[in-house]
Amino acid sequence: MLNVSLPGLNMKNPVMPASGCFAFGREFNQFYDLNELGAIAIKAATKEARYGNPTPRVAETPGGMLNAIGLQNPGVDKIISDELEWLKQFETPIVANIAGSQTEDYVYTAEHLSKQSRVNALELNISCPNVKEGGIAFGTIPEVAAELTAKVKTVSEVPVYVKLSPNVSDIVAMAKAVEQAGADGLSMINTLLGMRIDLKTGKPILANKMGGLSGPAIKPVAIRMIYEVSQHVNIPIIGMGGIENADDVIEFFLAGASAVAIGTANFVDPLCCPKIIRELPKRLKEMNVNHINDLKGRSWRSCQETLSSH
Amino acid sequence: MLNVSLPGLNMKNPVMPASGCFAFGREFNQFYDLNELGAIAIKAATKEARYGNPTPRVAETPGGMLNAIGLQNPGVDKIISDELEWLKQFETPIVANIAGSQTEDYVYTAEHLSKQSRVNALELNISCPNVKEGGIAFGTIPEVAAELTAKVKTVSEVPVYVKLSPNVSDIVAMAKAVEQAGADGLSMINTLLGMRIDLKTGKPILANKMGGLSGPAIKPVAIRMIYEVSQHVNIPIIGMGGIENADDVIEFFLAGASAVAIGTANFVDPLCCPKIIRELPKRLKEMNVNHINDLKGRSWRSCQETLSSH
Amino acid sequence: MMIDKMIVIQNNQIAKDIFELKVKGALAAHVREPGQFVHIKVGGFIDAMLRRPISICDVDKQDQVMTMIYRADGNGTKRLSQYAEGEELEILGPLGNGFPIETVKAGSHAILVGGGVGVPPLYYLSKQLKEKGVQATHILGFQTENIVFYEKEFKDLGPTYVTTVDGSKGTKGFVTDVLTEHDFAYDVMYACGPVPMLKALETGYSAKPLYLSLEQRMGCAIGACLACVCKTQDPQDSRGYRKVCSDGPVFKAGEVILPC
Amino acid sequence: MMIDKMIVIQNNQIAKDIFELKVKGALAAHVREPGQFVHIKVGGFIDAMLRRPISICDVDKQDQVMTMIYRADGNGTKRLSQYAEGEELEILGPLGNGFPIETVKAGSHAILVGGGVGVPPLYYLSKQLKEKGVQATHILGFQTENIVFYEKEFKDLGPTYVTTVDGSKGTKGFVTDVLTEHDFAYDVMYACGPVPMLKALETGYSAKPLYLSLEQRMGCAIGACLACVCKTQDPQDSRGYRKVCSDGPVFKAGEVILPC
Ligand SMILES: Cc1cc2nc3c(=O)[nH]c(=O)nc-3n(C[C@H](O)[C@H](O)[C@H](O)COP(=O)(O)OP(=O)(O)OC[C@H]3O[C@@H](n4cnc5c(N)ncnc54)[C@H](O)[C@@H]3O)c2cc1C
Ligand SMILES: Cc1cc2nc3c(=O)[nH]c(=O)nc-3n(C[C@H](O)[C@H](O)[C@H](O)COP(=O)(O)OP(=O)(O)OC[C@H]3O[C@@H](n4cnc5c(N)ncnc54)[C@H](O)[C@@H]3O)c2cc1C
Ligand SMILES: Cc1cc2nc3c(=O)[nH]c(=O)nc-3n(C[C@H](O)[C@H](O)[C@H](O)COP(=O)(O)O)c2cc1C
Ligand SMILES: Cc1cc2nc3c(=O)[nH]c(=O)nc-3n(C[C@H](O)[C@H](O)[C@H](O)COP(=O)(O)O)c2cc1C
Ligand code: FES
Ligand code: FES
Repeated sequence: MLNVSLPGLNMKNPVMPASGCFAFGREFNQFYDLNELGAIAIKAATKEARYGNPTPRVAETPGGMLNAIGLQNPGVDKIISDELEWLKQFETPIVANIAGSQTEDYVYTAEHLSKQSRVNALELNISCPNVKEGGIAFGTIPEVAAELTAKVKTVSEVPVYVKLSPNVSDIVAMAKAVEQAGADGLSMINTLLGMRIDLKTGKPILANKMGGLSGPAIKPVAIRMIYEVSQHVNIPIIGMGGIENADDVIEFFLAGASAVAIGTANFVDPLCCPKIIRELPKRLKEMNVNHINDLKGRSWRSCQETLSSH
Repeated sequence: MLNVSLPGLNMKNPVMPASGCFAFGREFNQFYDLNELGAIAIKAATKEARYGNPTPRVAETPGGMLNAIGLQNPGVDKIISDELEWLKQFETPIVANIAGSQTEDYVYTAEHLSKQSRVNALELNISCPNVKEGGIAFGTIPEVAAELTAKVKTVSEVPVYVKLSPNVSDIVAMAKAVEQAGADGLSMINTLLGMRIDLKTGKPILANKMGGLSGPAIKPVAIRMIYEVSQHVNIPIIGMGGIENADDVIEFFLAGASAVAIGTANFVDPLCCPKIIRELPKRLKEMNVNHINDLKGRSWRSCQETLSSH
Repeated sequence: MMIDKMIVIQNNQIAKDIFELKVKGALAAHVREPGQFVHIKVGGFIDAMLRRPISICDVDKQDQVMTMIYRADGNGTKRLSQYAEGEELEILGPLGNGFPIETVKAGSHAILVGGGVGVPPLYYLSKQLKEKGVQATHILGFQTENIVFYEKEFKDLGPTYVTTVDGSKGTKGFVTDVLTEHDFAYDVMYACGPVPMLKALETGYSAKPLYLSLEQRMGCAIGACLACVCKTQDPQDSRGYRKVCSDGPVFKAGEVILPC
Repeated sequence: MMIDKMIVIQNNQIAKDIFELKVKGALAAHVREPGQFVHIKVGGFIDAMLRRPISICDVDKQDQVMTMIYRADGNGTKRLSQYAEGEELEILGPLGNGFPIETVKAGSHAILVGGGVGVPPLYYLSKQLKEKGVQATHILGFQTENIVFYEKEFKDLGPTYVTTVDGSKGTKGFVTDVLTEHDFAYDVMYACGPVPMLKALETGYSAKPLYLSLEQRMGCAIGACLACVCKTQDPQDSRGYRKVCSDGPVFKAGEVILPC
């Protein structure tokens, strides 16, 4: 009752850790078998290795946290040789998240990663709020996002998901633009841009000043955007933003998601993903739902349409 | 050490209840003397009376709440005859919040309200997420917001604050556009657009489906936007979004606000405004600050600049 | 109306998920009439931020003790159920306008109809009516046996009929089944419970004075935020709406359009 | 490394805002070396969401009891201070790599330098050194008298110097003043405390082996989120950075650039 099938991703359950919150899985493998997961979204890869931003890189906020890691990663080549190699021992589908400052970087990284047998889909991170140079236009201007998507699609050998930024006036326009440019799916949402100021120093707590807001605080924004976008596109959505338990997963499906990713909650409870996977069938039974797919978009589909699944 | 002076508003302290969370003050006057407040932002006025949205109109979220009141108000004439009349017994400056679906509505309401001796400033609500017809363009397209601001400025006899929506890609562009169009100040932020789905019904909890997210959850977004905007405009900012205590007020000043408004916290604790006003001098003393104005923008001003105020 | 830090003197489960909470403090002495409610702060500011509205079930003004009965269901009420004896609860109240009893004469017959967690405010109402010499008949509807509460307490005050939807206790069916069956002679009816029940009563029993206590999701509970409004049935009404928190929660049948 | 629900058996204030917490559970038996830490869940998921990293101050593996000392300062540690005896605390640990003691020979002399809430991990370190027959001298720096803790406990293990910045107790000044004044002959130095203290030690005492325990704001504390990195001093290092949570928190002086 949990298996879902999205472009490139045959998942035995709809739950994957979100990119950047799980590195490449080694640490969490000390707590549970990664084969339990529906998929894994690995940490963003860039063409070259990056050190990221100075520290402090995280701060707590009411119901959430800010991060400004800044895409630290060993570069695409090392990710292929070290991390994807290590991941070969598992069967879980891999979503490879990629980022860059220029179109060429994305294309290079996408081409190399999509050739790897271990990579089942790409996730274009066009929305990382923590990178200085360029970048912002990719996440906020529909035409720019569409062009990038199209270029990546020409080189990619696997389906391409575009990860949308919530920091935009019109999320539906962004979604439609990348859909038309050939995106196979959407991931949403990335973090909201936020800041905290330390009263002791009078300065921003994060060395990078601004950071990405994640966690339960942003869940209503994520639900709203998925609710809107899922009614306007025909490609599946991997939903994320503040998921903490099985009820949250169900709320994302009701809003219109076809799978979910879990970020911040992994820090609060390293066992949260397998726990949620185990909770889900129980909750579905209580709700008299035969398959989690039956819940997809039920919040906006008319009774007529949903009746068929009862 | 608390008095602040903004266009049209000579406030003995920088704290005002936020529009829509305080009606016209009658209810809170049962708890304390409204003269204790720095100012009062009254509920949005529209040209005609409005009933607003169907209920449920509010829902709780992690660290926040959603509302979709939908600008219910008795219309500008009744507000003038009943509410402003009643408010004459107090000396607290009044910020009259106005909303509308079309430019003409705003202009009409602004003209009438700004003539009232009891109104010290207008606050243009160009960002209410809960109104169906039109409206959205006012809050998200800089040129449209600027044009509206300019039209209202021609008729208004008091300073005009523009209340910005956080649901935009580029908040600085919005702020600069309305500044150039003649705005005397900014209010920020209004609520983030959000949604919750009721697992029992599978449908959005709010009858209006979407609502405005307020409360502590959105504070990092508010701080970030005020931090950015205050460095790019020369008009003062009334800061708001999740303020709960004196430390939060200080954080908003550090970010660049010149006064603050408190919304949701009034529901949690009807006495929160006077409590915060009483807490503030103590906190400033602990921080060795002589006047709250000295904190304004300290998070981004260089040491040089801030040293003068020590 | 005041904000009082009241001391929990009892917080026991009395039926499945149903808790009886007794608190002590000055606020209790201010309760004006049965059917008023309080707005309870159960969480910190971040988690379970909004207060929870709960009806006043009983008041002992002399000892300054107030009783509430609630169902621990969601995030906030579950937390409320964890408060232990001796702990402080921040309570705002008493709020709203309750059941009018001034006009009811001694010797007349009142019918009190409650459904689920709508039953509690009827208890203080019944006690007040008894004091006035009004005879009260109670009809209390529940889903099923294990959530029935206060049957004995109501029986001590007057004739009491219990219904359960599944028939596990009392009459099988709805409160309206008891009303139909017995066809009571009565002078005034008071009701609190789910909207379908209130609608059925409004449809069938509006000939005599009927007072309905409503629920709405609330923000402030003092009349300032306009979260809790209902439209008036009279389209010519000068305001066109009522606030459940400060105009209600009790309205005369016909005054407002019941929410759905 | 595991997640354990440990039982609070003591949580007492031992100096101004300083608490000594003792918890019991299987995790205690897994502590590998002094200087490791745990990541404690103090709040629900909404309020004080992130776990708080706290050093292990002492371990009794037989009784499965672990001691931590912390300052109740911010939102999370203040909540931690409210946990009562018998309550459960969800603790992730033991984490990271602590102070290396394998290579230190019996009879040699170690200097342990602690500042403020950097003092606690030195206690278990000193006990372990003593067991190995290593002589330990403790130099403990505090701001002022009323936050000094564990002076007696350290004295029981070896010579102990206390400094306070305001001179209200022990030597007036910093830990480095004691080091300069006494010019101890020693073989290895271990330190934990504020960065300025660590920097002063790195500058003045790198000739002999010196180990520094660092702090960084953390997300996961298991090495996955990259919140807690420091750059290596060696620009040719293959990774170029270290994670305080899983590579540290203890590093040999010279390995990483100290954060500011
Ligand atoms: C005037 C009035 C009197 C009431 N008296 C009682 C009583 O005596 N006993 C009792 O058990 N219940 C009573 N209720 C209902 C009670 O307020 C809700 O069950 C409770 O607020 C739900 O909170 P939660 O934490 O369980 O749910 P959550 O889902 O966590 O609540 C989230 C938010 O929704 C609101 N909410 C959810 N359900 C309701 C509801 N049915 N009515 C109003 N707000 C709701 C909550 O107040 C909160 O703001 C009364 C409601 C009103 C308006
Ligand atoms: C490896 C390690 C060991 C530590 N050992 C101890 C110890 O034994 N005793 C002790 O009192 N303190 C210790 N600390 C510091 C302790 O973690 C912080 O004081 C504590 O997390 C602050 O939380 P708060 O709730 O008081 O503050 P808040 O301001 O509410 O914290 C908000 C967020 O910032 C983080 N944070 C704030 N200050 C620090 C800091 N100085 N270091 C790391 N994170 C911080 C918190 O963990 C939390 O995520 C240690 C830190 C680390 C990294
Ligand atoms: C510490 C941290 C690092 C992140 N790194 C990435 C990243 O490298 N690539 C990416 O697309 N998203 C990244 N994200 C965003 C998450 O994948 C996710 O979209 C977001 O956090 C919302 O989900 P959550 O509320 O469950 O955390 C990161 C988030 C956090 C908290
Ligand atoms: C119930 C409610 C009603 C509101 N009504 C208005 C309104 O009429 N006009 C307006 O400009 N803002 C309105 N707001 C937005 C607030 O003024 C404020 O900008 C926002 O809530 C953020 O502040 P807070 O987090 O302190 O509540 C409303 C907010 C709430 C919660
Ligand atoms: S709840 Fe705010 S007006 Fe009724
Ligand atoms: S805290 Fe996550 S890597 Fe160290």
